[in-house]
Amino acid sequence: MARILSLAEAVKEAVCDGDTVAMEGFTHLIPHAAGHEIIRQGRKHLTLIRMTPDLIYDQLIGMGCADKLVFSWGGNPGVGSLHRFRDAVENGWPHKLAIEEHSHAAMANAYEAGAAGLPCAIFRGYRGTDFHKVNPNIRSVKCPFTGEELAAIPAHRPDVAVIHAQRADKAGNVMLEGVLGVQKEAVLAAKRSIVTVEEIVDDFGPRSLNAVILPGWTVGYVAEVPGGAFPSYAQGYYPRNNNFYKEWDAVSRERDSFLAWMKTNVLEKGPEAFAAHARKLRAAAE
Amino acid sequence: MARILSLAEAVKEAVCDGDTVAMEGFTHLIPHAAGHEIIRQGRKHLTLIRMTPDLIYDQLIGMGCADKLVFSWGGNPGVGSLHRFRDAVENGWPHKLAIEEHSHAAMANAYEAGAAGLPCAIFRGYRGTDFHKVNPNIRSVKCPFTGEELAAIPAHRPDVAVIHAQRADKAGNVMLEGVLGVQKEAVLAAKRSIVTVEEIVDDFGPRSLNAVILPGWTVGYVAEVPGGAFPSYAQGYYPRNNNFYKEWDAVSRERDSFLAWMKTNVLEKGPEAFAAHARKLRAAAE
Amino acid sequence: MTDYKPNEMMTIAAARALGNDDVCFVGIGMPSAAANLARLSHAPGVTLIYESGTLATKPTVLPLSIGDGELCETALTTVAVPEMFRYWLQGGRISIGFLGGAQIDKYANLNTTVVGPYDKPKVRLPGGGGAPEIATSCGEIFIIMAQGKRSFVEKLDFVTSIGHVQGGDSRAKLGIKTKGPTRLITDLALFEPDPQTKEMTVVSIHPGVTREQIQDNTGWQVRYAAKVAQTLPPTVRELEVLRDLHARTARVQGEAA
Amino acid sequence: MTDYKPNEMMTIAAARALGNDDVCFVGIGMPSAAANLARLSHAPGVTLIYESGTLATKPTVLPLSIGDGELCETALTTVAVPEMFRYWLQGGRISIGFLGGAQIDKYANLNTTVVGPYDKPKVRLPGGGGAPEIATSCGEIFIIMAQGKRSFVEKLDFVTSIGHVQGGDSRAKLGIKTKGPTRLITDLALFEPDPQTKEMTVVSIHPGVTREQIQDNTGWQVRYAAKVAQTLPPTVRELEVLRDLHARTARVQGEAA
Repeated sequence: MARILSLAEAVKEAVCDGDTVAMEGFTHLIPHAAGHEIIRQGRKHLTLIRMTPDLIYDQLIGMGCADKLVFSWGGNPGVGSLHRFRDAVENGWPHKLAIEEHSHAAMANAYEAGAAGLPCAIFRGYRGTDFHKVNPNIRSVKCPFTGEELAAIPAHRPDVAVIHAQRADKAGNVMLEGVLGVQKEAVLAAKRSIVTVEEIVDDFGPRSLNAVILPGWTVGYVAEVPGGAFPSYAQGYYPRNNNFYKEWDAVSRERDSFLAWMKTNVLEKGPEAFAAHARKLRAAAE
Repeated sequence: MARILSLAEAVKEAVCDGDTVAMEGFTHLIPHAAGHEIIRQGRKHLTLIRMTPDLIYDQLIGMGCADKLVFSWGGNPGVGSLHRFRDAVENGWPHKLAIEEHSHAAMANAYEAGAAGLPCAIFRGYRGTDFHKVNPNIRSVKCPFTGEELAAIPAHRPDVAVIHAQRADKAGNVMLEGVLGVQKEAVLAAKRSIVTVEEIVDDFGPRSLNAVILPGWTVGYVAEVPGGAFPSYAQGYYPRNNNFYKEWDAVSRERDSFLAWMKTNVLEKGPEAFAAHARKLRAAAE
Repeated sequence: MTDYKPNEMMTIAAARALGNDDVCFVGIGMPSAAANLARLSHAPGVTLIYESGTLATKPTVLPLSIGDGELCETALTTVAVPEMFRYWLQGGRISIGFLGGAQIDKYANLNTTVVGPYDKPKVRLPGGGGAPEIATSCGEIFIIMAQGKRSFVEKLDFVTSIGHVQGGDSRAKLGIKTKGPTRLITDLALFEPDPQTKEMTVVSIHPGVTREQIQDNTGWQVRYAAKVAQTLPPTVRELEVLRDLHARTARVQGEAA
Repeated sequence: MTDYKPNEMMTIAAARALGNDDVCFVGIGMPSAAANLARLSHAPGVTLIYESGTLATKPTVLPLSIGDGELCETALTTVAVPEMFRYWLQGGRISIGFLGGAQIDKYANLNTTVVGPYDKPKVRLPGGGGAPEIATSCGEIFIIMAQGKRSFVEKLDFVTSIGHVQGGDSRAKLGIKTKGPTRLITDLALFEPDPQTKEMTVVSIHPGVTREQIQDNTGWQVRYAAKVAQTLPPTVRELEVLRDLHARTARVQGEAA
């Protein structure tokens, strides 16, 4: 059953050094506040899984939290490179980063298989490409009816999944809407989970009969962190801060400017700092 | 792109003798009006796919439309036997019915694989049972990572899928809500499709961002048939007529009473007969 | 003592086995009555899932089918059927599954497929439905069945879903990690698997039932646990809640017609 | 003739290739501008899908990312990402996919993974994202890329997504039934695959561009079709709609900050 805790407590209980951690959110609802908390608590030797590593993992990688990255697209969407990710892969700074590289289709299928309790996923993918030459986790299976060779990949079964959602109720049921990404699958595939939410409500009230909900008994920890997806967005709450993404390019380009930014904005702050973004943006949208 | 036609025209264009037809609806939104139309148009030698054959296939089987049934549970829910299905399997009346028998999990996975364009589905199923002794379409695949044997079944790829939904708009987009069953998968897995709906609206209006919708370009034919799911139900329109299910037990028990009922209620009627059920029930619910 | 029917004893005994933290995959009929009785009495927090996709549903009346509108309207949410079988059942998120059948053997394997040969059946039954995977994916299985020589048989005509297979460690040897049938609740007694042989063994006899009656209604030599209890009779409260539920159901189903 | 930039010619040439009945998988940047230009001009019925799960979306401004709120709010509906890749892309429901890359070869294979050796990259690029399966699952592929010797190369450092593989029937021999890249739209010209060799071949040259310019910006010996057309320059209307779209986008993105 879901426990409602502070973000600091939830990270303390759920995330251990050496864990495999999937922080998901496909452009929308990226759990940035939780990422900062993991950095502040100094977790090390993490294997990070994420389709689009994005700013959130650029920060974790640059701060030395990760030993390995499992991913499918490592860029700053619409802007360019993830400089900390590149610095780690190209120059081994702050230390060597192992990578396991997939396509989006493979990653999505691997989460789906994890949620479905299967050891692997099969799909029609990777044909003719070089991926299998650099990733031994890309294998194949022969369809026992048609003989067709299908790509096979192991299911994602992270130790911890971390997501951000719009709302939870007091029983720890979590409701998401809009761009859904692979968040539901990531939580169901993981052994433990942390869900940060914009707000905890008494009752979800009227909603679609098929609303996307993670029942409380499938969720580990719920923490209320308004604005916790900033600079990504929470549909119905605040828009994506596209300028932040553009500015990150300059901030992250050099090691010094990156470290200075992280000190001021992460190490010396707490999750409550995100509330300002939520408030500010919500007001602006009105 | 979806074409909006009368049910009679849609069945005439989409369903041919010898076709493999999947008429889906899991308790909810069962396309009974379309079933009657197929019977009236005298289609023969059909292979019928459906998780829960139910009254709709009891009628098609009893009227001699089907050569083969692919299914996972053939009963009258909460009531008992499907007498026409049993008469066909046990006594070959009106003629011999070939059966291919699965579990619900297998059928659901087979539709999912069909919608996903895969030749087969893998899942953890059938372990220790006798199904594979009577169904050569149950095979296995070895996980290339763990060595685990998983059940494999061919994807469903029907010639035609037939479903009933609450609403379509004028562009042929189809919206479903409530108990969703495998209808979306059945339509996406099929080469052609017919969707009967309670009503065709100008615009769906405000709805969940993640409303379950089949876009018009994935749908073949749309026909407005109010009450077309009777005696099953359409969430938001009319409830299930449980008494009809109970009474079907007596109607269908003997060949004569069955044929008499079909003559009066199907052969001598048209799809418009269903509107009465919709109206009556909608009024009763108010 | 209040007067009650054997079916009521059976339903109530099954309901008692459910707790607040259970996530229960419910079938139609007796399991549905038992699960909702538990929810409406001692286990208000029990989570009920029907294979139509309704998660955490709280019907006020018993559904006739597994996907009645009532189940959907009172659910936390409703998912599509492929998701139900993949994420929820196969994903290992259900602690207890209820099953029943036309035939059961002493290792609690079940047949709901055919009586007689498969190709020339004496009775063609509905088939497996969700059972083959419910039997192996749920944490444990409760079986509810009225006893009789035609249903409690030495050998099944078809294995639709497995219990303890051939006993001992034969289930685990198939690579299955779930417990399988931990309780068999009948109109006469409660059975549990023997820890070693896994044969279903009487651990409690319902009030007024004799061992002779049990044997007369079982197609194999019935075994008894070292200590056999007497089942507590239904309490006034249990009967009241169960009968209210049935009365409410009859009223609503009459009205809807 | 109206004044325009090579990038505008490229975007407009790509937009012209889309029709009302197309279902188009759109990436961010030039493809997004081209697809929305088509929708706002000659092909109002074109269906746009972004890999974030937004089906039939009609953004009024160009999104910076593939999953901006604007895409979701104006979509017919939004599905989860696993469904997007399984039912929609792999399911064969997309007629046209747009791709680009850091490197392309003469058979329109693409590299968006690394420049230099994989284990010791000179430049670590973002990686494949949706491309490996877009390239094989969409009915056909349009590639948009500005030309240059560092991007139009003889040999890719990594094959992230395939075009016509090694030409001839080598793509079909992999069991792939889709057409692959049918158009390569650059800032200088339009290429189409030669029917036999499948080498990308110039079929149309943009106004004011010379063959010498094309060769100077291509790392292989460029081939030309028997008949090479001159690309129609952007019309006033095309430029107006495209520039309006960019201006609206800049305004909204400025405001949101």
